[in-house]
Amino acid sequence: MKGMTSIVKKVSALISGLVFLYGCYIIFHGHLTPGGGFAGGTIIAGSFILLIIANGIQYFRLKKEKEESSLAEGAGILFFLLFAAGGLLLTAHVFFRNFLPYGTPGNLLSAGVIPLYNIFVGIEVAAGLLSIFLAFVIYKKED
Amino acid sequence: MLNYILCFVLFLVGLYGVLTRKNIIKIIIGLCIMEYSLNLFFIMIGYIKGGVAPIVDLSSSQNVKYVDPLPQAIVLTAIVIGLATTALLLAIAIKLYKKYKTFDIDKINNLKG
Amino acid sequence: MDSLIPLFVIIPLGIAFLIPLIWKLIPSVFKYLPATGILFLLVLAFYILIANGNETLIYKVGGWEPVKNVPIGIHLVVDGLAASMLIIINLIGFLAGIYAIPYMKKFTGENYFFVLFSLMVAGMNGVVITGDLFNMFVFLEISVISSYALVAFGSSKDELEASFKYQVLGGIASLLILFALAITYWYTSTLNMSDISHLLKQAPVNKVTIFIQLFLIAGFGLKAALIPFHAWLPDAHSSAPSPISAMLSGVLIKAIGIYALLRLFFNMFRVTYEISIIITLIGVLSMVIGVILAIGQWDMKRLFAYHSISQMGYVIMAAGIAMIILAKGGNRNIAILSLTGGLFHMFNHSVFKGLLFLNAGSVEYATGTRNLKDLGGLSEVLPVTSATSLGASLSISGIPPFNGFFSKLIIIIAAIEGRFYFLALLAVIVSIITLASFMKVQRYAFLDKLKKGGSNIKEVPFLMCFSMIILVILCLVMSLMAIPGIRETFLMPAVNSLISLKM
Amino acid sequence: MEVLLTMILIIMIAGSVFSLHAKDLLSAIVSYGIVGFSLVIAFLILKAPDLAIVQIVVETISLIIMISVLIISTGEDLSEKDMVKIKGKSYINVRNLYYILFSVVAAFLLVYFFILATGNLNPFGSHETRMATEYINNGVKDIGAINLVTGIVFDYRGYDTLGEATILFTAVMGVLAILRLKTHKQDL
Repeated sequence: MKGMTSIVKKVSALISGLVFLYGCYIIFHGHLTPGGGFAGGTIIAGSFILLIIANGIQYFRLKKEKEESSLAEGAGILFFLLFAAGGLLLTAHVFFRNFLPYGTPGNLLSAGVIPLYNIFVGIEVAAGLLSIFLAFVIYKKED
Repeated sequence: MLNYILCFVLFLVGLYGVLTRKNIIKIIIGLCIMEYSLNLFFIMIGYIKGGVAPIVDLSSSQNVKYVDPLPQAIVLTAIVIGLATTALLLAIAIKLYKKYKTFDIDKINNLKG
Repeated sequence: MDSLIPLFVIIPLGIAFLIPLIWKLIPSVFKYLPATGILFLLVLAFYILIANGNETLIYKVGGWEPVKNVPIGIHLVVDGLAASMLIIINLIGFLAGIYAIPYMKKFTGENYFFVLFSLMVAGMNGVVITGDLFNMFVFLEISVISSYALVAFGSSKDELEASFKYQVLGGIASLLILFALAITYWYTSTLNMSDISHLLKQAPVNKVTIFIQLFLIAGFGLKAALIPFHAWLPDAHSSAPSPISAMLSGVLIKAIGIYALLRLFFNMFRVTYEISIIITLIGVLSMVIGVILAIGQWDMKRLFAYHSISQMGYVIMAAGIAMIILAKGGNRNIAILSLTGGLFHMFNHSVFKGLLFLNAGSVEYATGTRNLKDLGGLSEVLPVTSATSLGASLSISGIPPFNGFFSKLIIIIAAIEGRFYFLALLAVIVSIITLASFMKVQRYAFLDKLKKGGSNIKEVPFLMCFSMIILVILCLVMSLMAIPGIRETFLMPAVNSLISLKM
Repeated sequence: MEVLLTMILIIMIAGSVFSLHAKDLLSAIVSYGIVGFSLVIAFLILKAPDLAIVQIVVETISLIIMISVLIISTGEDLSEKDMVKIKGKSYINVRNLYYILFSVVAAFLLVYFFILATGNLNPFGSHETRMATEYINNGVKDIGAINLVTGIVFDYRGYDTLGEATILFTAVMGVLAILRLKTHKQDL
């Protein structure tokens, strides 16, 4: 199959921006509305996958992307672990302590460290699923 | 009680698929169906009749009955475990297809004993 | 001392997440990272066992205190059994980690190997120290998923097929365990093990607990490759890279198979007569059929894999005998003696089976083949490997100075005292067959005359010899654990956490 | 509401049976999609919006990955020979009949044991929480998060979620390790 028609390419370019934005919304409002790090991360990965499917593989120089995405994934989860262990080292000597102030429940900056966990897990899930998809796609293209 | 039985039957259909199908992709599908039935089983256990989704809205009156949130946290983990095992199984399936040029498990029986 | 417990999981995970970021910067140094981290954990585990052998440490993750004595957070529980399991896991992990550094030079993608290796150790540590049911399942999944990828690391024809079969059966086992977990939550609507054991102690033994226990036996039996579910073990253990098959056979089937079975069936459920009969039956079957299947094998690692099944049969039979005596309310210290023999044999087995697989790995590294038929006379060319393999073969077949003899002796004595004469006889017969089959390995691989062109085989690198020598020394040193004086500090805390010695 | 759930379960069972017996792999994967997406509806009925979002996206990505595996292979299913060609006339493959007969009997037996065991557990919809009462009563006060499930996932049982993120990390490392192109250094 030569590749998608230009209509699909144009429409997917527009939509994937929206999907990416929606994923970020889900991550940042993880502690207020349903969803959270995992759901938002998958949605962001979905937006990148949509772009790659629509525009074909040679559109991106994908060999390098795969290394970066697994790099980003390692970084995402490393910060998640550091913050979790931070509770152990810094304040209350207890693993997974919620040491930031809670703020008033209901508005965006509340629930202490949970929004940060959401963001780190979101980065990790998005980069991880992207690496898996790239590994499958590149493997097929190479030989 | 009927819902629990049907969920267990779905689990058995998945197990049947894994044990009797010859095609690797169908074995993977059978395994995923077993994952899904267990996720549903866990949530059905935590459901309370007349309960509301576990999102606390502060404006409401106090005596609102919530569905049990613990199984939902557990199934969130179980879904991602299912995705992880499926991705690994499919990676092995691709490599097996590259080496044996077939998805049929009988023809792949290279190891003896 | 309490706040050190999470380190058992934080350090290996931290190393695993760090390697993908730094492996390009320090291409040769990152390989030593997992081994040093696990060495530190080994020292920590040793210190915990010595410092407070018999009392249990409870660590509340997140600092959530129980509300109206219903525990709400996840509790990490380290008692005697968990501490000795931690020592075994980190010991074999450290030695396999060192062994893997030169061994993995002929593979590409070494950074992936060491990431998955430290994740497997983190998973096993997590399973052993957790006190929460679903948390045990999550860490069990981490160690199992990384072992699937590690078995298929060489991606040759055999390894991919073995890994696929291993993953499908392992997946079914995990789902059976999750199903048993769901019904436990349905029955007790809590996940904390000590909380569940309080509830189950009060309630009479009814159909639900039997149903849950049957599914748990099926699930963990598949993980520990006991007889009705052993199909995947010979393929997976023989085609994995050698340091990984040493970890799989030495520690993985124990930490997530046997340990979980013992922990749940002794601490969580009440010991019932029917379940203990089933467990003893499975143990005896594995012991006998495992060794019979092993006789006809010519591939070294496949032969060792079948022997793992039969040695695990010893441990499960000893635990089953202890459960029967407890269920029938018989003499308590026979049950304690039998369980002591079982646990002692489990610890010994991980040491000498790990050594056997490392030997097979170095034979394969030096000569390129594992088939006994075309090996021969390696003792002149590979002095260290043949010496350590002789030590390991003697200890697995239970020859006095080595540790295998003492643990099998305790099991047989306990069986005789408990009036299970037939089981004791079977144990002796199986031990003799094991001795015969390992003499075959020694004769064909090491003692025969050297094959042509064998003179240019050179000894394996230093790091591999180093870990093999340490393991053979341990095979001798651990037999001291049978002496009453030393036994109290090393072996009895483990038994005490399953059957309390004081009553 | 309960009847709606029973209907969805029947659809899922039908979808899974068809997907296991489908002739070619693409229709097998598509009917596997039926099971996944009707699970999303079941989650919504059972008041679990978090899971519905995660499930619908995870299902889409696993379908994409499965079809990417399919594009490599020929796609038609080459194993299921239900009809055996003997001298031109086709008979039902007898071996398959034994399979189906045996599995139906085993299924009845297991379902019977399941009903026997879980008969007197509390029925559907009347679950009394023990560990979770604390989460519901003062979850917002303890953590400050309105979404209790996110509160549990990241604070009460945050250690689980650390394991969870590690599992995804392991799977990614495993896939990258298995699908690497050169596996052995040739210089040895």
